[in-house]
Amino acid sequence: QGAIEVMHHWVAESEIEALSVIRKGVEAKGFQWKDSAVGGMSGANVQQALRARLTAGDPPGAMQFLGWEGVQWAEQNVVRDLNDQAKAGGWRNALPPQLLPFLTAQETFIAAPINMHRQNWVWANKKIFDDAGIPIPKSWPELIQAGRKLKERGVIPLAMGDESWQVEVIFDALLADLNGPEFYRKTAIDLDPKALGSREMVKVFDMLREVRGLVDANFVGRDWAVATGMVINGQAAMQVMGDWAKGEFLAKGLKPNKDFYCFPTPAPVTSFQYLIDSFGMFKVKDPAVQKAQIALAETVMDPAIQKRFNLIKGSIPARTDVPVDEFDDCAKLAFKDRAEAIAKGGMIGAMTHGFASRPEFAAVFGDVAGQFFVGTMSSDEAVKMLVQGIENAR
Amino acid sequence: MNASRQSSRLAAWLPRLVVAPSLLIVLVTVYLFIAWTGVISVTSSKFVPVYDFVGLEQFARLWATPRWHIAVENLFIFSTLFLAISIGLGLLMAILLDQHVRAEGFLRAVYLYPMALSFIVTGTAWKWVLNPGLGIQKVVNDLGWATFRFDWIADPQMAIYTVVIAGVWQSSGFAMAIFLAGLRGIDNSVIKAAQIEGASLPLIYRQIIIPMLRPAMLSVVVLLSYIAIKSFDLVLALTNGGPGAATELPSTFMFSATFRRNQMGVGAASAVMMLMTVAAIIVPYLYSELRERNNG
Amino acid sequence: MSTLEIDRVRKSYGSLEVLKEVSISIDTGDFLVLLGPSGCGKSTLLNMIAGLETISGGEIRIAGRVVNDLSPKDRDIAMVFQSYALYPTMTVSQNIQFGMKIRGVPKAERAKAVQAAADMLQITHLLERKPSQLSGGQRQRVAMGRAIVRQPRLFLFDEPLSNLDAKLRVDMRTEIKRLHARLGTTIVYVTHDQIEAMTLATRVAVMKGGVVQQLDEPQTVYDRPANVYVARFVGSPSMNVIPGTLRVEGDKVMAVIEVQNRPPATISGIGLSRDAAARYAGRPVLVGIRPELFSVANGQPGTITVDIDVVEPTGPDTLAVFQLGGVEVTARLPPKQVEAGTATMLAVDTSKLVLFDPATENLIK
Amino acid sequence: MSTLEIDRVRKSYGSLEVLKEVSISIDTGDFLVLLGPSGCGKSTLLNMIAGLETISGGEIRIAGRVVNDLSPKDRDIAMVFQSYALYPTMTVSQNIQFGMKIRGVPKAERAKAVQAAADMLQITHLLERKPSQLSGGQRQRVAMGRAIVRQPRLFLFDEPLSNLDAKLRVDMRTEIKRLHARLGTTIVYVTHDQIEAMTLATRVAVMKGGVVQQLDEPQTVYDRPANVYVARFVGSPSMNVIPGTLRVEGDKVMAVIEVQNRPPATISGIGLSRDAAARYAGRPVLVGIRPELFSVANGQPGTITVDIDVVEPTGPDTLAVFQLGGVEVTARLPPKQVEAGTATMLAVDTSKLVLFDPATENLIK
Amino acid sequence: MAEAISTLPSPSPAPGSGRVTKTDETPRYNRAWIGRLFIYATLIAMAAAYLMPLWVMVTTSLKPLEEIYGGSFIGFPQNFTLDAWRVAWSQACIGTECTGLKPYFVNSLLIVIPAVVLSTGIGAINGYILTKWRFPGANLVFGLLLFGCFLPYQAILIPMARTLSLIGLAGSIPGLILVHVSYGICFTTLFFRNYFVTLPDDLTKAALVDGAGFFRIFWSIILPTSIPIIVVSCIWQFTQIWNDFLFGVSFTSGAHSPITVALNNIVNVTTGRKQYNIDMAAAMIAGIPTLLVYIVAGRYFVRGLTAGAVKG
Ligand SMILES: Nc1ncnc2c1ncn2[C@@H]1O[C@H](COP(=O)(O)OP(=O)(O)OP(=O)(O)O)[C@@H](O)[C@H]1O
Ligand SMILES: Nc1ncnc2c1ncn2[C@@H]1O[C@H](COP(=O)(O)OP(=O)(O)OP(=O)(O)O)[C@@H](O)[C@H]1O
Ligand SMILES: [Mg+2]
Ligand SMILES: [Mg+2]
Repeated sequence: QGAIEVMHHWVAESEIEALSVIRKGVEAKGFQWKDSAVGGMSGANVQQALRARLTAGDPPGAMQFLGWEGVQWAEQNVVRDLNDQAKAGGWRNALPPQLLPFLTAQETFIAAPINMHRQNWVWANKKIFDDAGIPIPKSWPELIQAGRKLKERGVIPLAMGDESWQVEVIFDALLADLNGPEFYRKTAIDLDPKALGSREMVKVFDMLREVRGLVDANFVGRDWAVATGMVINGQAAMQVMGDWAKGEFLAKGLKPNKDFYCFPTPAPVTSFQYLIDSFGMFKVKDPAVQKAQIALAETVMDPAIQKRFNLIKGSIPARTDVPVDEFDDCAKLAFKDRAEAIAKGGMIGAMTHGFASRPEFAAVFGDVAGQFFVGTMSSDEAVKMLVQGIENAR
Repeated sequence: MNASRQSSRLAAWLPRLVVAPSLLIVLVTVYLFIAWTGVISVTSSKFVPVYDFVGLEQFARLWATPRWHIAVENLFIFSTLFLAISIGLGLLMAILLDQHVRAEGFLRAVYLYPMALSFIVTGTAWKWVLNPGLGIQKVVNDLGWATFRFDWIADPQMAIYTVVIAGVWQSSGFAMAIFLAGLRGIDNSVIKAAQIEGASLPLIYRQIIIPMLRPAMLSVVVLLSYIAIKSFDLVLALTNGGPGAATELPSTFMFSATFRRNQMGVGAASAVMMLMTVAAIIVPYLYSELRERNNG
Repeated sequence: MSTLEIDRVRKSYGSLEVLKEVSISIDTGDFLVLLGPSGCGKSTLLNMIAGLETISGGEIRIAGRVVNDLSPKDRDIAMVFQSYALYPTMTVSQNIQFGMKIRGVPKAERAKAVQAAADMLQITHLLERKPSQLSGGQRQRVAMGRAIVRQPRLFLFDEPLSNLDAKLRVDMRTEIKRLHARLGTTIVYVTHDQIEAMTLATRVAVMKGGVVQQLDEPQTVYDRPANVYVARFVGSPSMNVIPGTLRVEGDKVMAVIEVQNRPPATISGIGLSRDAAARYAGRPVLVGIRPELFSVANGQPGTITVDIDVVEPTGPDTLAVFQLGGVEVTARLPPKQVEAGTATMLAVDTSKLVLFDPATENLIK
Repeated sequence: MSTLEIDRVRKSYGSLEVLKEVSISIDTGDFLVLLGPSGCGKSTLLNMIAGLETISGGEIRIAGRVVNDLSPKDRDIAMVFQSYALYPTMTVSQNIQFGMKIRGVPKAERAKAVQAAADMLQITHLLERKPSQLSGGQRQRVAMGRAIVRQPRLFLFDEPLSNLDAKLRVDMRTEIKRLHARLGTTIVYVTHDQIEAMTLATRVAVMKGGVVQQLDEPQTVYDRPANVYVARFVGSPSMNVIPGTLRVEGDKVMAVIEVQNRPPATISGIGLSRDAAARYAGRPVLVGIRPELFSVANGQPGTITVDIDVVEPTGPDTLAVFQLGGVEVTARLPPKQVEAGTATMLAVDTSKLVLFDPATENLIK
Repeated sequence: MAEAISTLPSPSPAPGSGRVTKTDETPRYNRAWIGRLFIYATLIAMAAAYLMPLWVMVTTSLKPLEEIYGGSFIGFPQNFTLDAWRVAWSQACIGTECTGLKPYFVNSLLIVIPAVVLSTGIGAINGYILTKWRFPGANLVFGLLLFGCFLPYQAILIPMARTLSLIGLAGSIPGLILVHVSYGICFTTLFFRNYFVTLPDDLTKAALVDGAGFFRIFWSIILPTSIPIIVVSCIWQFTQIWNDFLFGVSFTSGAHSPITVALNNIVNVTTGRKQYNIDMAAAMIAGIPTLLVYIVAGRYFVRGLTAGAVKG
């Protein structure tokens, strides 16, 4: 029937495999799938390509959205509304309400979410923990403490790379964990100048400095997957990383809680820092493509598809009504934490991947955290720089 | 008579007609687009272009961004060192290659090949080579010199120098090629004359031949400055601007401002700054070049 | 005393033999010109004297000392190159004193030497210019200045005038001649221009294919060329070499030459040793007559009548071209005496006429 | 009939005036040589005749037809360039027939024309070579071949011999002369070599700074140069121009010239119109004496005694350089008659002596 | 002069006098071989340094992935395998299309060949006009063209996209070719102009007198003599266009993408796992054409540069 071009930045092996689930779903409905992948630079490359495409008046049929992208395009009035499908499919009820700001514009659905990653995970080598007799830490100071102990035993406590986004993952976690999800909301989302410049913020940076002490010197240019590998082969004890890291363990045939631990970054109030991938449809004239768009939206929101997709991708479905049985222990934990977070207000978007403030501000957090982490800046200086940076970007 | 007069008219206009499309293309794709960038830099454009007028606000914002300061400072450090070292190495290689060495063709190809490869991937190889735990430092440490440190890439103060190293690796072969070409054009009898006067070979090179390479030097300087100013994938692949923002350059800044941070106006402002820098270098060069040509 | 002795010197590039056992020896104060066509090995020989090329065989001695393995700077020579080889980035003054600077001559002394050389060559006003701002003749003078300040035992010149235009060439030639007279140094000078060789040399070595054909005083080379090659190479227009037959009648030696459409011409009064005359009597010879040995005759006996083909007035003279003995012959005559297409009677000055053996092409003595 | 008329032609590059009202007219079969120093505008004028440069003012007519706005190919001309401008990627044969090919001449005809030209120029064995495989003289012939096959009304030559070495230059000169005689075409020929001009031309236009100084037959230009500039430019060695004073005693016209360290010399027997003699009597004049007008005197009256500075034997002649009237004077004498450093008595052939006005430097008629 | 001669050091017996020395390029004087040793040592050391990244790439591409993640980044492969090369060429997934680099390789050829030919051709004719058919303002035109070489391309993506859509070439290979050509002519015009300046004007004049016209002279006379600079222009343009990512990703999509975009999709993984061996193999596959061009025509590159770009 119709053909739909889908633009995305999934180029890693597991990502592609997961995406193929959707592709097959669409193709099963009798539509053709035209793949337009542009990887790299945390999606900046695909953003640039998409911008060129839209400027040229030649948008793809569908696009993978991250963070505010969908909403921003909707503001430009180039995104097709999916209200009919949403109504028919009961999307509103099936999705956590915290996601709606990223999926709707003026009450109309503009994107269909496929999955939900949790970013604030700690992955740990069980054997190392057990050998050192370290329990799963309940707070960041405890984690630091444990790290110091491990370091003495000749293990790298925390595996990570020096890329800004890897630092930000930790920063995001600290921001929510040390002062509670409310503080995260005030700073990372509302950009409240008072909160940004507060003592609590200084504490966040102080702790980040402590975390720096747990990382080895060779962390430059290290990929997150390489870091995960270090945890797997026992060179390092822990890694703070989103649940895409889980795939690395599973691929080695390791089992959660038997060979490795997965636990949320420790905090009095456990937050659930999510990021979702969604698909939005651009306005196009060709009726065949329009039909294909509907098919894609329906496929994406199909609970069966969501289950299969997420089993591969390592994330959990965006829909809350998908059965959990076939998922692994870590995913089950995520399901549980999510339900809890939705109830207790611990659901917060991951700033690193654009689910908090808009990119121009989020980037300032990234700048400051990244520079702070690799440099010798004091926490006060970092806070000052943050406040000024946000001000300048307004 | 008249017909032939007309045909000679046509003949007079033909060159202009033939060159006109090129000129038109360049007027649009270079100058019109520069003008457009200039316009955007005085608007409040963020995600997509908007055409309002906000004065020099974006420039003020640009100069209030610490990352931009780092970028400008880095550009200065990077281009100075990159030029100096590339020229020095290129000249050395060219001079040595000019000594009737065997396998000159092979060596020349070795020095030139980095130009041919995209940095998208050679960047990864460089990352490993420079990584203290994997590359040079580890090799030297393993060989027994345990205190040897070469961890610039991890050090925000030093990381920009690793970009210089990679840049030199990529471009010094090009400088070598131009210098070699220049050396080949030098009259042999000048060297003989200096030999008879008792000058040693190093002295001959220092005092006579290198000064004679001035035209080649000029070309190298201009082309390398151009490479330095446009360096983009070099940085992205090697350090992605990090650690922190330690290796940010104006070109990477411009890209991330426009496409990652949704600050199109700031991106345009930085582009305008870059263009002005380029013009400051290129226009005088062009002027002198063209004037010289006219005389000669 | 011999300043320069070239003793059975050979040079090969791989299997290509460029110089074959060249031996030349000259005295202090001599002006030796190496004359020969392009590619005959002149520059190679000069470069070997200078130490810029290795010697494949034989010896070169300067002032009695073997220099085969001496580096150029230790040979006490100075060289002026065809392209002048001025250092383009230095001023004239810096060019001239570069060598002294290298040898560590104090500044004051250098300045004095530069001044002296510049005065002698009249380039004082040019001292601060760069070579690119000089005309050909001026560059040539600077190159000479650079050589002069060296005060070498031996000057080497490699075709220093060939880049100049005709007029300037004549001027600079006189200049070099004067310089030699003033300095009295020994000079080896390479050229393929025989006029330069004639006017400048005290000794000319005519070369061909890496072999010295004749080494003699210039006028001797001109008047008594060792073979047809030298005869033809030296002199402009070339010597006419006309096939004929030698006739000996008692003491009188005559050459008989075929003339187109006319009875053969006889040139009598040729001076030849009795011995040689006997050997070649009645046999074919090559008769060498320089163009200026012809003159328009007024019906005296012993003249030749020819049909003039082409007339080329050069100003002071007129060149007349005609056929004689089956070859094209040029005569240099005073202006306006002949016209193309007319028959003319010509006399020959036999005192300077030479004869060659047709087989060996060598001079019959 | 006039084949070429150049009528008050001007040329400016921007504000630089390169040619100033040049008027020249020549007849069919004439061989016009444009003679002048580098940069005087010769090539510019030639290019304007060819249609390769626009004309800033005036008219050029070929065979009576104004060609100012005609493209080169319609002017019925052929041109030989200084650098020969052979097409480097084509063989000799292709080079020669390129123009015909463009004009659509059938292949067979082209081949015939090429063969004819090659035979005439003796380059048949070179037809399949590339220009880079040819010697200078051969290239020159190919360039001529390319021009000949065109069979134009007008041949243009731009310094075709200046890239050749001395020997070849002489040969090719004769070749061109012969070609002109054979083809009978009209030729315009640019050179800065006065010997070429003298030997080749039927008409010489001496130019300086974009102005024609004299347009005449070559011997006239040589014997009666219009001004000092022409006198000096034509002839090698140059005409000696010596300051002196004119003395008129009745019918006898004499020039008095200062001699260093000796009493003044008087040259008598100068032919001058009564009118001119009257005008210049007792006033300073410039005396023009060609080097060949001197001869060694045997004590006759009216001779000049001088101290010879430099002697340059050229082979057929010897050049003697000495001081006269405060300037350097060159005499061309037979070989071996004088020696440097000696005092010599010289006679002057006054029949060809010329006088110039010191103020205007023009010939006194 | 006389003093100069008398103060000469007395001749000392020269070593090895009279010996027949071996033929050599230049005369060999004392300790020349130390210099040669130094020259070769430096050149070889430098070559080794230059080859190091290539060495890393080659060895990595021959290792199984596990070995790399096991910590062996640099060093000789223990388990030698060519799998990575095969996968990169024909199996690696670019998005959900697991075709390897092969089709994109073809795309790049489809882009690079017309773009190189066009930009070289246009540059040649521009250079020809700017040197042999100069008109008032020719220098200005040249200056305008030349400045285009120095444009930072990141700044013009958006207006270029708009322009391409206006002329209906958005998202197509012809559109991308047009972009490459329009910025390429800046460089090629520079190369050809500087080369043609050195060709004698007489050549054009002779052809004019022979009756050839504007195009005929260009085609029959000028082009055949410009092989060296054509080679330089082609090498330069080939490298630039083949290695371009920015324009490729902006102005084409999906199956039309050039090889660099595909390569980027293989290499540039953020939240996935990197397959270094395939990355390196892919990178080298992508680099082979340019490397070949450099090695085969590298000699002309240096020679042509002398003629083209350097004359200052
Ligand atoms: N480095 C070299 N290798 C091989 N052959 C050479 C080399 N240098 C010169 N020759 C050859 O040696 C011969 C003599 O060369 P040389 O330069 O001495 O000639 P020349 O008499 O100076 O000629 P010209 O008047 O053209 O300068 C030539 O045939 C030349 O080709
Ligand atoms: N295109 C041009 N623009 C400006 N000036 C020019 C141009 N072409 C020639 N000239 C000037 O015009 C004058 C005459 O040049 P032309 O080439 O006619 O000299 P020429 O007599 O042929 O000299 P030569 O013997 O060196 O060839 C020179 O001063 C030259 O600098
Ligand atoms: Mg030579
Ligand atoms: Mg000229």
